[in-house]
Amino acid sequence: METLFFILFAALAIAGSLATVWLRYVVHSAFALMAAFLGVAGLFILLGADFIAVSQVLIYVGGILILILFGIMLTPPDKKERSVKRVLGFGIPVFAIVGGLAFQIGSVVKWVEKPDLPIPGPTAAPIGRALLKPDGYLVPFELVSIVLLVALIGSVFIARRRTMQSIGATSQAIGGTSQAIGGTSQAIGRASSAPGGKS
Amino acid sequence: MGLAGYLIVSAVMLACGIVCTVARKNVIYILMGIELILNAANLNLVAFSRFNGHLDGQVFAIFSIILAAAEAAVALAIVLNVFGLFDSIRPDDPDLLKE
Amino acid sequence: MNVASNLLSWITFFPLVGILAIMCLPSAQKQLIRLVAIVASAVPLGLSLYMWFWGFDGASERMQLIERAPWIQAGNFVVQYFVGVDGLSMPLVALTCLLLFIGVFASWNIERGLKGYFALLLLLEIGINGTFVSLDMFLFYVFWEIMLLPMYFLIGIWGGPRREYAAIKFFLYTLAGSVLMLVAIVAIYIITGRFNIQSYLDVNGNNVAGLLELARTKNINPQVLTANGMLLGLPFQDWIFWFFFIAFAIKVPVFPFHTWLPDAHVEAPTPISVILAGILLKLGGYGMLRIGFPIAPESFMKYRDFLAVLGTINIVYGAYVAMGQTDFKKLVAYSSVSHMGYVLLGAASMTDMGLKGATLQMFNHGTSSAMLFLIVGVLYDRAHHRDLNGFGGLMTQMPRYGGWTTLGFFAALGLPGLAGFWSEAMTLLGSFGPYPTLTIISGLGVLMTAAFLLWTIQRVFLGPLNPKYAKLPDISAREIFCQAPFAALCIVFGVAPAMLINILAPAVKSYLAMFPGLH
Amino acid sequence: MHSILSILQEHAKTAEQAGEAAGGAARALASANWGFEQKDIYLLMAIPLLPLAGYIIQLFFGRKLPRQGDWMLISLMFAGFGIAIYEFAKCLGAWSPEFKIESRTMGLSWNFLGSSPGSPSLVAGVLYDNLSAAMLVVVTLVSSLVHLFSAGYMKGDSRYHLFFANISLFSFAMLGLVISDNLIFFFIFWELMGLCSYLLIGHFYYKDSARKASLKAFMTTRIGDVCLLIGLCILYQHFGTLQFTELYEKVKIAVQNSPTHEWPEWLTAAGILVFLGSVGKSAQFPLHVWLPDAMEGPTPVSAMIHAATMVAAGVYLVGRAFPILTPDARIVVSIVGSFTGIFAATIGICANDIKKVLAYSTISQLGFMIASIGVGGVGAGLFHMITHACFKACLFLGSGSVIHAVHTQDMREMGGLRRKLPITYLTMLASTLAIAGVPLFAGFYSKDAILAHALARAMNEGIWYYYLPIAFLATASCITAFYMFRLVHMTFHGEPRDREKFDHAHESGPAMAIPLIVLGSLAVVCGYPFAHGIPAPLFSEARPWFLAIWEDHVPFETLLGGHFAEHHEHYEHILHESAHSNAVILSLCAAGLGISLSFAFYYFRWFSAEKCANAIRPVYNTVLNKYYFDEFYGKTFIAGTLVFSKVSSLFDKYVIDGIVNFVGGLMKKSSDASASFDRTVVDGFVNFAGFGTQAIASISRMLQTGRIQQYVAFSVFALVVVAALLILR
Repeated sequence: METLFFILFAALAIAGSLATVWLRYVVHSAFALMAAFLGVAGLFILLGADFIAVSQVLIYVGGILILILFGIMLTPPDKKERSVKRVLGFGIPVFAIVGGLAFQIGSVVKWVEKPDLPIPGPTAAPIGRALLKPDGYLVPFELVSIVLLVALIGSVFIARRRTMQSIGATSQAIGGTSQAIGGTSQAIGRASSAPGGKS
Repeated sequence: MGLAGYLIVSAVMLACGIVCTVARKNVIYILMGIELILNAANLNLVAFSRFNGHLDGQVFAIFSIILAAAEAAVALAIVLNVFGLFDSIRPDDPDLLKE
Repeated sequence: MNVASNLLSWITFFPLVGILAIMCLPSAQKQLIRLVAIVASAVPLGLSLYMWFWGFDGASERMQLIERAPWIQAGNFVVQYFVGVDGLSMPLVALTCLLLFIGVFASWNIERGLKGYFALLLLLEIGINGTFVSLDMFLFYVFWEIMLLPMYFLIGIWGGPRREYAAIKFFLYTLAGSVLMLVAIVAIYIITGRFNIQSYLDVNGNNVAGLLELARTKNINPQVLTANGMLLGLPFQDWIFWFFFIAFAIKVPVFPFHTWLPDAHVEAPTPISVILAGILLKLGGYGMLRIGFPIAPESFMKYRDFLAVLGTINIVYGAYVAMGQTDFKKLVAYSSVSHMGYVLLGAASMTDMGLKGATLQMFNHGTSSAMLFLIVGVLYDRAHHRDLNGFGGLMTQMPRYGGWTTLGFFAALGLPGLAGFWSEAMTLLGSFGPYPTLTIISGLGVLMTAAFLLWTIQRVFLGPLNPKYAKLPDISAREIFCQAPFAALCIVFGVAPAMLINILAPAVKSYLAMFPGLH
Repeated sequence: MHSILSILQEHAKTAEQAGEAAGGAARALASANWGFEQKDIYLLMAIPLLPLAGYIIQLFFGRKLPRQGDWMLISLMFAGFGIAIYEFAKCLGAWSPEFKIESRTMGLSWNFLGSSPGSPSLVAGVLYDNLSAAMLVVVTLVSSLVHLFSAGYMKGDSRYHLFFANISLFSFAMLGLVISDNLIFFFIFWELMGLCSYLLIGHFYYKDSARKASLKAFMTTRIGDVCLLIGLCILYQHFGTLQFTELYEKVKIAVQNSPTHEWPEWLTAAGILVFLGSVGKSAQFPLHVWLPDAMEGPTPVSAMIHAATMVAAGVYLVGRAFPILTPDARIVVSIVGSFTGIFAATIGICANDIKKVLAYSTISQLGFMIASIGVGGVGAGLFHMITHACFKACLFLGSGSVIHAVHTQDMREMGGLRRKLPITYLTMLASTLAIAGVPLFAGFYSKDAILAHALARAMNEGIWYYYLPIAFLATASCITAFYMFRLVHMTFHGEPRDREKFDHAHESGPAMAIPLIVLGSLAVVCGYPFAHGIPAPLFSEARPWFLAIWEDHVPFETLLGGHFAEHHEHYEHILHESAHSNAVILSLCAAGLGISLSFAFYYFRWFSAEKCANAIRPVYNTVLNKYYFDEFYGKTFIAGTLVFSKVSSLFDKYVIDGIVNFVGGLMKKSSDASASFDRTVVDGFVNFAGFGTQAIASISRMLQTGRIQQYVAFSVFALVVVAALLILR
């Protein structure tokens, strides 16, 4: 039963990924990406990581993907962008290298099965504890939250609609400052040449 | 199912992500490729976590997801801004710094 | 931080607050910037007055209000944040605070680059006060250099037509001196392994000073320093002495290193001239008395005759050159040269009276020269030139200004009842013993000082009114406000010099005790 | 006089009672303090401090006070006069030649240089002895009268309040000088007086002549001041004190301790330097040039300078410093003084400006006083100073009254004014008789005493240069009588030479008349209390009071041994036996000759002054131009100073600053040289390295396409390679 689900989800993820790369239209690719995400979420469930799986669905599918869709909607479609030659030209070597590496790894590394793996249970509580324990991941967690906040503010600031004039003014101000600095250094330069000139 | 299966899925997704990032000419494809790469990594982390009996991998995965979200938001903002300035979403068109 | 226990640090570094505040203000808010500058200079003034009247024990010979903390520690290389004042430096710190406070008021007319101007002015205050209070030679050097930079910009940016020449001359001259000083400091460090200016704060309470003593306390073989330790034919101590002496002589300024002074004064804006003459010149004399002479007592005793000659040349030559000037400000600048000669003469005399006269002169010249430069500034603001022969009869048009000028000039020429008299008379009385001939020659300087100052009054103020200046407004209330504190100090210390001398006396006494070969 | 008498008697009585009651110890104490208490010291200090307070108030509020504050200053001065009289009476009550009050011994002193142990200090105090007692009375009297006179004379002046302020400061300085007990405070007030003379002579500052005169006065006296300061340095160096009484003691000890009882040479130098201070202030030759020019000031100021303050201070200094003057220094003093006496008198003959005549007469009379002190007649010299203060103040105020009336100072435009200005005429006539040395007038007694001393000294020593003073002084007193009567004749007698001015002349108000009358009467009587004979019943002592002050005070010379002491006794003998009677004859002859000559020339006009002048035209011109001293000083010292200052400023500008700029230029040159080395050699290497880098870069540049995706591909490739290396190692 579990193997069946694994094959199902793995296929979904792999197919979605391949489709994302291959499809001509961005919108199609986005939906293929959704399929890949969902497949990965399924794999997470199979791995007993229920919390991650739910996060995957919520954030990737519900958040990032929607963002990407907005991005697609706000930009014009570009039908001539995909060149099969490029995709295949890059794709085949990459797949070859990755595959070769994977094969090598598989042949080199000896995988040892851990004898007493715990039975997967609900993980939300342990993860939460791990994140908020002072000797656990508290500091990275807080840092990440700050990063998120900064990213939020930053993206809002960057995406804000600006006119060319305001940008021009800013650059002028910067130029003025540098001019002032230049003036000062010029003055110093003149001053330092003065005594020689006098004598 | 053992660890190897998950790793293979992850490797395929990684390869797809790389190809998507490198071969497509639309900035949004690049973003999607990066998301794929990140997802592949997440899958790896969670799989190793499962077969190691530790939760650490999952916690890492969570951080990675959060950062992915942040990255996506900022990147899209940049994309929109670049589009507004250069009227193009091809990554090669903004080339002012090249001069 | 407790203000009373860290009084000197507060006095020294409070202007930093003002600098930061001014930096944050938009440059269009001119009144606000001025206000901040006033506050930032008024607080150290208030603190220094507190120090003068309550925080400082005038009867003690020791360093007071000491703060000591390690600053730079790298193996054996230890620099301390080590500050303190005694009777020698405390009045000068207070004078600095007063001069800077008045300097801010005197800068009211400055409109260009206000922000930078006041920030530099306050930075200057930090540098000067830091130099006066530091007891660690390295710290002293750092503050000395801090002081140099704002002065350069203040002259070079806000000065007169030849400001760049004057500023660079000032800068290079002083820098040349401070390079010598740095060499000497490093040499001392290498020998003794310490930077303390004076070691009379030793744990044992021993009154020791001088290179030899410093070396002995560190158990370093003083062979390096005595006759065997020759360098290019001169004992090592002499080298230290001369390096320090030239560094400080440039600042005083001692003939023949004085030519930067007239140029700097003429080009500097009025408040900067006031500060330059009022306090910067004192740093030279202070440095000699604090570091230069006691660090190398044997060399000093060997060369002091020569120093006395230089002091006399300063007095007489300065007065003669001043008489030959036609630029009002240059005349006052050369009068400073002449007056600072008393400091050197008194210091070289090594008598109690002479040293008191010299230290008193440092303070009194600070007030009287400040008055003179403010007076010149008032006239220059109105007439826009300083040619002494171009005026005449201004007393009719500006009677109050004439009155203030008369007071200032008489204070400068050492009229009894005004402070300058005591310092000059004490210097002459004290130096007559060791150097009778030089003292008599200096008497000629006294005469010439009176001559050129009164001749100036005669040319500018008396006689028939020059019709060109029939509409000049009289001195304003703000300008009187700037003059008044100095005039008051001149009169107070002229009538009751003991107020100041009682503070100086213990410092002079412990200074004399540092010279083993004396008497 | 009556009041003084009664106070005197009262004091004598109380002193007696106290002495009897308390016994010997109390008597000793009383004799040490002469019945003076701390209260008296404060009163004495109040005398100078009152005008100072007035000055300060006047300076700040003068303009706003009613009548511009003149009443306040006048009344303060009169109050000071009252105190001076009171203390003088007390001093008379305790009269003794050794009378001396020192505030230090009464626990009243002010340490001016701080009191740190082991370092020299400077203690200020009050010294009140016979000399200062008399001086205080005279100075306060003349000052108050000048103040009063000014209220009339200066009316309507634009700087009326400032004039009064400065004249009060002037009085303050002089009074402070009189009571100060050490040389440094003496010097302070001395200098302050220089300042006041500067301010007052330059009162009409808008006049070119006034500003020059004030500068001249200050600078000329300042030369003397610097000499005095150096003299102080010498005294301080050797004695470690500047207290008068201590100095006297230490001089005595120094001379006694020296092996041959000789006076040390440095003391001679110090004495001459101190005397040079007097030469400046008292306008003695060769620093006399400022005093005639000082007439540019308002007339009351002239009266002040000539009678009460500046010039008197010089004489007072020589008197105070007399015990430290060595015999050699005294010779210098007497010869300079007597030469000044005759020298200035000759100029007085030719001057036509009424105030200039009086100015030269002052210089001449000051010469008398100083010469008198020089020959040892300290009391006589100071006596003459007091009588001179009275009649010279009267003469100046009188001349002010004349000038006020006719608005000119040239005597050739006056004449016959006696009818128009009777009070002025009478008072000035009395003063002239006094200055000429006519018997029964004040000047006679003092001048007679001076001549007696000079004669006695000459007869005693017998060396030729001791005869110079008496010769000079006798001639000078003759000339004085001549030119003073010339002044009276030209101004008041004869027919008016300028009818218009004569018609406008009229006597001025009481503010100006009262001082004239007071001073005129004093010119008659102020010699009596001090002189022989006439008012003897007033003082029970047989000897004249004033002459006794110093002659009894100085006798420490008798303690010295050596030749001086013998001579001193001999001197006293000669003085009392023969010199006095000879001197009376001499001075009578001199005065009679001078007066008759002036009558002959200017009243009866038997001879023509113009013809005489023409006969000796070159000499006359020389004298008329004051022996060309101003021109001489102008061409030598002043021009020399100016040239030297110009030269030194050029030296400073071109040589010293030139060296600085040359060094700066040299630095610039060397830096240019090193810069070119830098460009070619050092930079060559750098450029070579740079070129190589550039070459490599231009190849590798081809990789830099600027395409993000290419970069990503590269990085992935690199990643893969690294991973492969790590894993498959």
